Amino acid sequence: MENKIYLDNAATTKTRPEVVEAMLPYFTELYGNPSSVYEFANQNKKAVDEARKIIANALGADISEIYFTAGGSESDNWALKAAVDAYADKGNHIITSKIEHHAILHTCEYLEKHGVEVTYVDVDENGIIKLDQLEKAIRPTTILISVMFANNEIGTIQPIKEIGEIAKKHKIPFHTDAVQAFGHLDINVNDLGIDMLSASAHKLNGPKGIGFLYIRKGIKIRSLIHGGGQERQRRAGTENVPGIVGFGKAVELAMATMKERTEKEIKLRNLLMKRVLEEVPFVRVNGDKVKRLPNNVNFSFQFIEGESLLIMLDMNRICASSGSACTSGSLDPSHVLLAIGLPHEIAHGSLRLTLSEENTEEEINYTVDKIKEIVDKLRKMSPLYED
Amino acid sequence: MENKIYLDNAATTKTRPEVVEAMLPYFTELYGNPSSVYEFANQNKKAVDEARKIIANALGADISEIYFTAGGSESDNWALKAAVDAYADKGNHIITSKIEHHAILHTCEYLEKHGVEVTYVDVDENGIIKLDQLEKAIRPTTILISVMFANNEIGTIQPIKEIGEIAKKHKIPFHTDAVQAFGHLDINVNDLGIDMLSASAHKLNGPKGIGFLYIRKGIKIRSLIHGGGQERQRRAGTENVPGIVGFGKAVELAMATMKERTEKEIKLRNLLMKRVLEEVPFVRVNGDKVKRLPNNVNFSFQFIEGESLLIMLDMNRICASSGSACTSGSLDPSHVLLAIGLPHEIAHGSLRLTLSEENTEEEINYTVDKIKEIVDKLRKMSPLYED
Amino acid sequence: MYTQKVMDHFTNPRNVGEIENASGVGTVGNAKCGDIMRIYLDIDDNGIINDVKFKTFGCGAAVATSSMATELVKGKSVNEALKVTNKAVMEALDGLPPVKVHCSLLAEEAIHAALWDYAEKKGIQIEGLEKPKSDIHEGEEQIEY
Amino acid sequence: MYTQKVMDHFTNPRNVGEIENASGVGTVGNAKCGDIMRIYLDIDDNGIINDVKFKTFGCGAAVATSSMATELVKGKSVNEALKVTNKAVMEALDGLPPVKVHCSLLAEEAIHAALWDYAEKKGIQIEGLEKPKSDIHEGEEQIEY
Ligand SMILES: Cc1ncc(COP(=O)(O)O)c(C=O)c1O
Ligand SMILES: Cc1ncc(COP(=O)(O)O)c(C=O)c1O
Ligand code: FES
Ligand code: FES
Repeated sequence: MENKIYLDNAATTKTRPEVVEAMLPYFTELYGNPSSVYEFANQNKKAVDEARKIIANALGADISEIYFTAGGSESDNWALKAAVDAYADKGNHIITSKIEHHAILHTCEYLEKHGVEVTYVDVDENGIIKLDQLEKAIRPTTILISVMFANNEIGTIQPIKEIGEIAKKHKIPFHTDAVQAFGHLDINVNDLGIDMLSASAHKLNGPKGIGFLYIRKGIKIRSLIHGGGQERQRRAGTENVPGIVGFGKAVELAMATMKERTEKEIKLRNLLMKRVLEEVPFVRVNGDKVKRLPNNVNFSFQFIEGESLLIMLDMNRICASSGSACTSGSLDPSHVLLAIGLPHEIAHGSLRLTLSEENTEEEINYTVDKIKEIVDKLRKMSPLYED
Repeated sequence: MENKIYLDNAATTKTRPEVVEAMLPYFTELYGNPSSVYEFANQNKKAVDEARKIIANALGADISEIYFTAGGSESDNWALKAAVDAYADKGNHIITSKIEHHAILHTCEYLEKHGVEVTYVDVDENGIIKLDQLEKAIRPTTILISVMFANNEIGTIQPIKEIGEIAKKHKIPFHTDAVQAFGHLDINVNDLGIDMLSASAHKLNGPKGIGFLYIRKGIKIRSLIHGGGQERQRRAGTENVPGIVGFGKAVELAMATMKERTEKEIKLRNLLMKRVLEEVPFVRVNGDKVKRLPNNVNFSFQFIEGESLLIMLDMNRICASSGSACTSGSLDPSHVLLAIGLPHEIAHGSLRLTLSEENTEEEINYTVDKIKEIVDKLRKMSPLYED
Repeated sequence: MYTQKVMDHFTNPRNVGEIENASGVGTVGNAKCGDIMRIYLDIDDNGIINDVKFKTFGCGAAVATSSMATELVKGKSVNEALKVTNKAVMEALDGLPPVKVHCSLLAEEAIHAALWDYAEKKGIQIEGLEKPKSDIHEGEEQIEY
Repeated sequence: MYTQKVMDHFTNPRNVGEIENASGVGTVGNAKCGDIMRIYLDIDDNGIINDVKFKTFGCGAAVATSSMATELVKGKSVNEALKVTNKAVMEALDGLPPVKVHCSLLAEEAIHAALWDYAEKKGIQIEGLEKPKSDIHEGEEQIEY
């Protein structure tokens, strides 16, 4: 399917050709297992180390603090479950937010069934966590604060530095799900007081199925996947060498192009928001206007329902999303949109457009034209519209 | 590094060029997230379904019983931990063998720390599990039997059908770690009475970082990685589409070529064993002579130590292994060799050679010549030799 | 995800709109997904459905089942219309994905609600027609973590 | 994994062999890894190590440290030989991977054991030389699951 307009980069991104290029030798030529002793495998070991170094540098971390995983979900699961295990002697209370990704929320649900207590802190109408509520939620038994860096649906960026300070003040480890932020925003784990950080390569033009968990030295850890001695004995499983190499390359490119790329995205994003707000009635933009991922737009169109909108956009070759991709198939309205206070039926009419630097002004203008047409058509069909 | 002789296919295999070819479009062209609703992502969904079907067919399973993971280790961890969670009301006892891979053994250790009771059944001198001991170990609280299909070090194939019958008779779910067997041996989960099965693509010329867990319909499961609704809500994380497609292609090829390929491997393996046994004194072959993976040879050379042997082979361009790759860095002698009754110092002098159909007779003969030279040299250096 | 027929009815829905002074109007909502459907019936003195229109706030399946359901009841007698079940609508659409079965219930219930309204207005009783629920909620498999 | 120097000493180990009627022989084993090293010293009347030979059953690092250790003590006095620590051997080899540090202890201990044997045979005491353990076991970080 050529000449589609891909506006769903928060769901996943195109792997950059340079990234695939970097991965290729590690399939059929340098296919050795990095744990082997012979020279042939040494080259894999070096390639893995190199990728680890690129990533550590991008975060201001040490290479020994980066642990590769199979993606953001595994990293999130690991961070939470390991903390619960390792700090069991201190307590069993976790603080998180109401608008986390399901990889955090469902893990919390699971942990709650196993005796862990979880406080879900509210966010304001822009999706920003209530810091006073967060600090008040701290108990002597609190063993972890986990708040996402930037939200996958509405793009809101959290006050990570402030959360880091609160966590430090109370000596509580601080984890952040940075799956949407890493490679798109500047992140220095030391400046921000982050103790653990999850990321996933396919959100920054790297391959799917590879992620990492940053774990600050001194944080107690336990394994999630037990077995061989890979990843400093902390994450078993033969290393996904091509994936790791691809992740390294993607991070290298993401860091090098960040400024220019996000400037371009912001320009396109602003054009998109401006035109829709001016030309479509009964619409709102969800999420913070300023503290927002460069490439994220999230609209709610009153009186219409998201899926219908998506299908009609699709028929016009526009790839978009309503809520997060991994929850499609679910009929519930987005927990994020409910958390920022949208009523049920408006939450249902939401549309997420997440851009990349490859999008053009022409594409954005075409998309706005189509949105206008489709919203109009669907509203004519809606029993809510003229009520 | 060209013209090496790669004899470590149990550690990992070369990804077949056809497999890489099949994966490529899913990086840069068909990069969509299979959970998305638009047509562009539909092609990914179909590709994932297609791979699932190939794999299900290879096992005689239903497509709804195949759950993709990040590899054999995750599958093993998942099978054990999920069973413990799901069958907690029935009991807390697991039966396994003494010669499992660390992905099973270390998970058992972890579970033991969390109140689970584990019986490690002995094996005989060829590495075959003692079925009477296994059956006697069954308690009313036994919730899982987990015995590997074929051993990664000594290649011994377990009496899976018999274990399946015992498990069925006592109504206990039966898991098998088939990471070394899948794609190399015929496996039908129904004929063999297997309820769960772990596999990993990179052991059968597929890519690293992708595996699956087969879970028979009716077996109670819980998730290991919580989050989005992927894999029938059982394994969260954006699908590793290229990995899954590559896995499917690798299985397709492995099944199609199995007969011819293993015949060739057996011929080479027998040549290798015959020559070494005839030409090198003080050597033994570990593992069963008949119930053995087609490509596995495992020798113990008295009076010498494995790592020295490996390094010298490496200097002659021969890639081999001593024990399993993922435990190198560990100094302990192989738990498998100790379990079949080898004394400590003989276990230390073991060499695993695992062939592929790409190996030639010439390579095997060269390898034997080198082994002779090196063993001789190292023995001359050994304080044990003339004692 | 959807069959061609579903896509056809979704893209070009038949009978969208309202009927002024309709013989019967039924509105139902689905508590599960928050979607809403309204059906207008024009029924003549012989009890034949002369015209039918709908408005739907809902997913693609909801729009398509509304459209198909209106086609299936148009020209039918009230009693025949009663037999237009969600299964019949789904079959006419060549099926729906499992997660979307409940959407077709919305269409069935909306017709029933409109017929109920018609019967109430006429002061008659239609055999086999129960007072429709205004909320449809279907059980879903609960996943244990 | 190993430095060039380690590889050199591993591939072409110096002083492999035995010395008949040696002045001192020391054998030590490492309980952790099961490896064994034996060192033969030929010490003249002035207390100078004229010749030294070794045999090792062990990993690449064990062979290389044996080889390097024999080179370092050859021609030295007994007291100088005592100062050849595992650190000195490692430095001379441009380092060892962390997991292999214990292998170099084997070399140090084997020399000490051979010197102890020499002293016992001669009926003398060497200042600063303690009775060597025959088993070396170094603590390792225990991983918690
Ligand atoms: C028998 C067995 N089980 C499990 C594994 C783990 O598989 P992976 O490294 O793909 O996680 C391996 C190989 O490393 C193996 O040989
Ligand atoms: C905020 C956030 N966390 C976690 C994830 C999970 O990442 P993955 O799908 O790579 O496991 C995603 C994306 O799906 C995400 O957007
Ligand atoms: S999801 Fe609500 S009607 Fe289809
Ligand atoms: S591992 Fe034992 S001496 Fe090196």
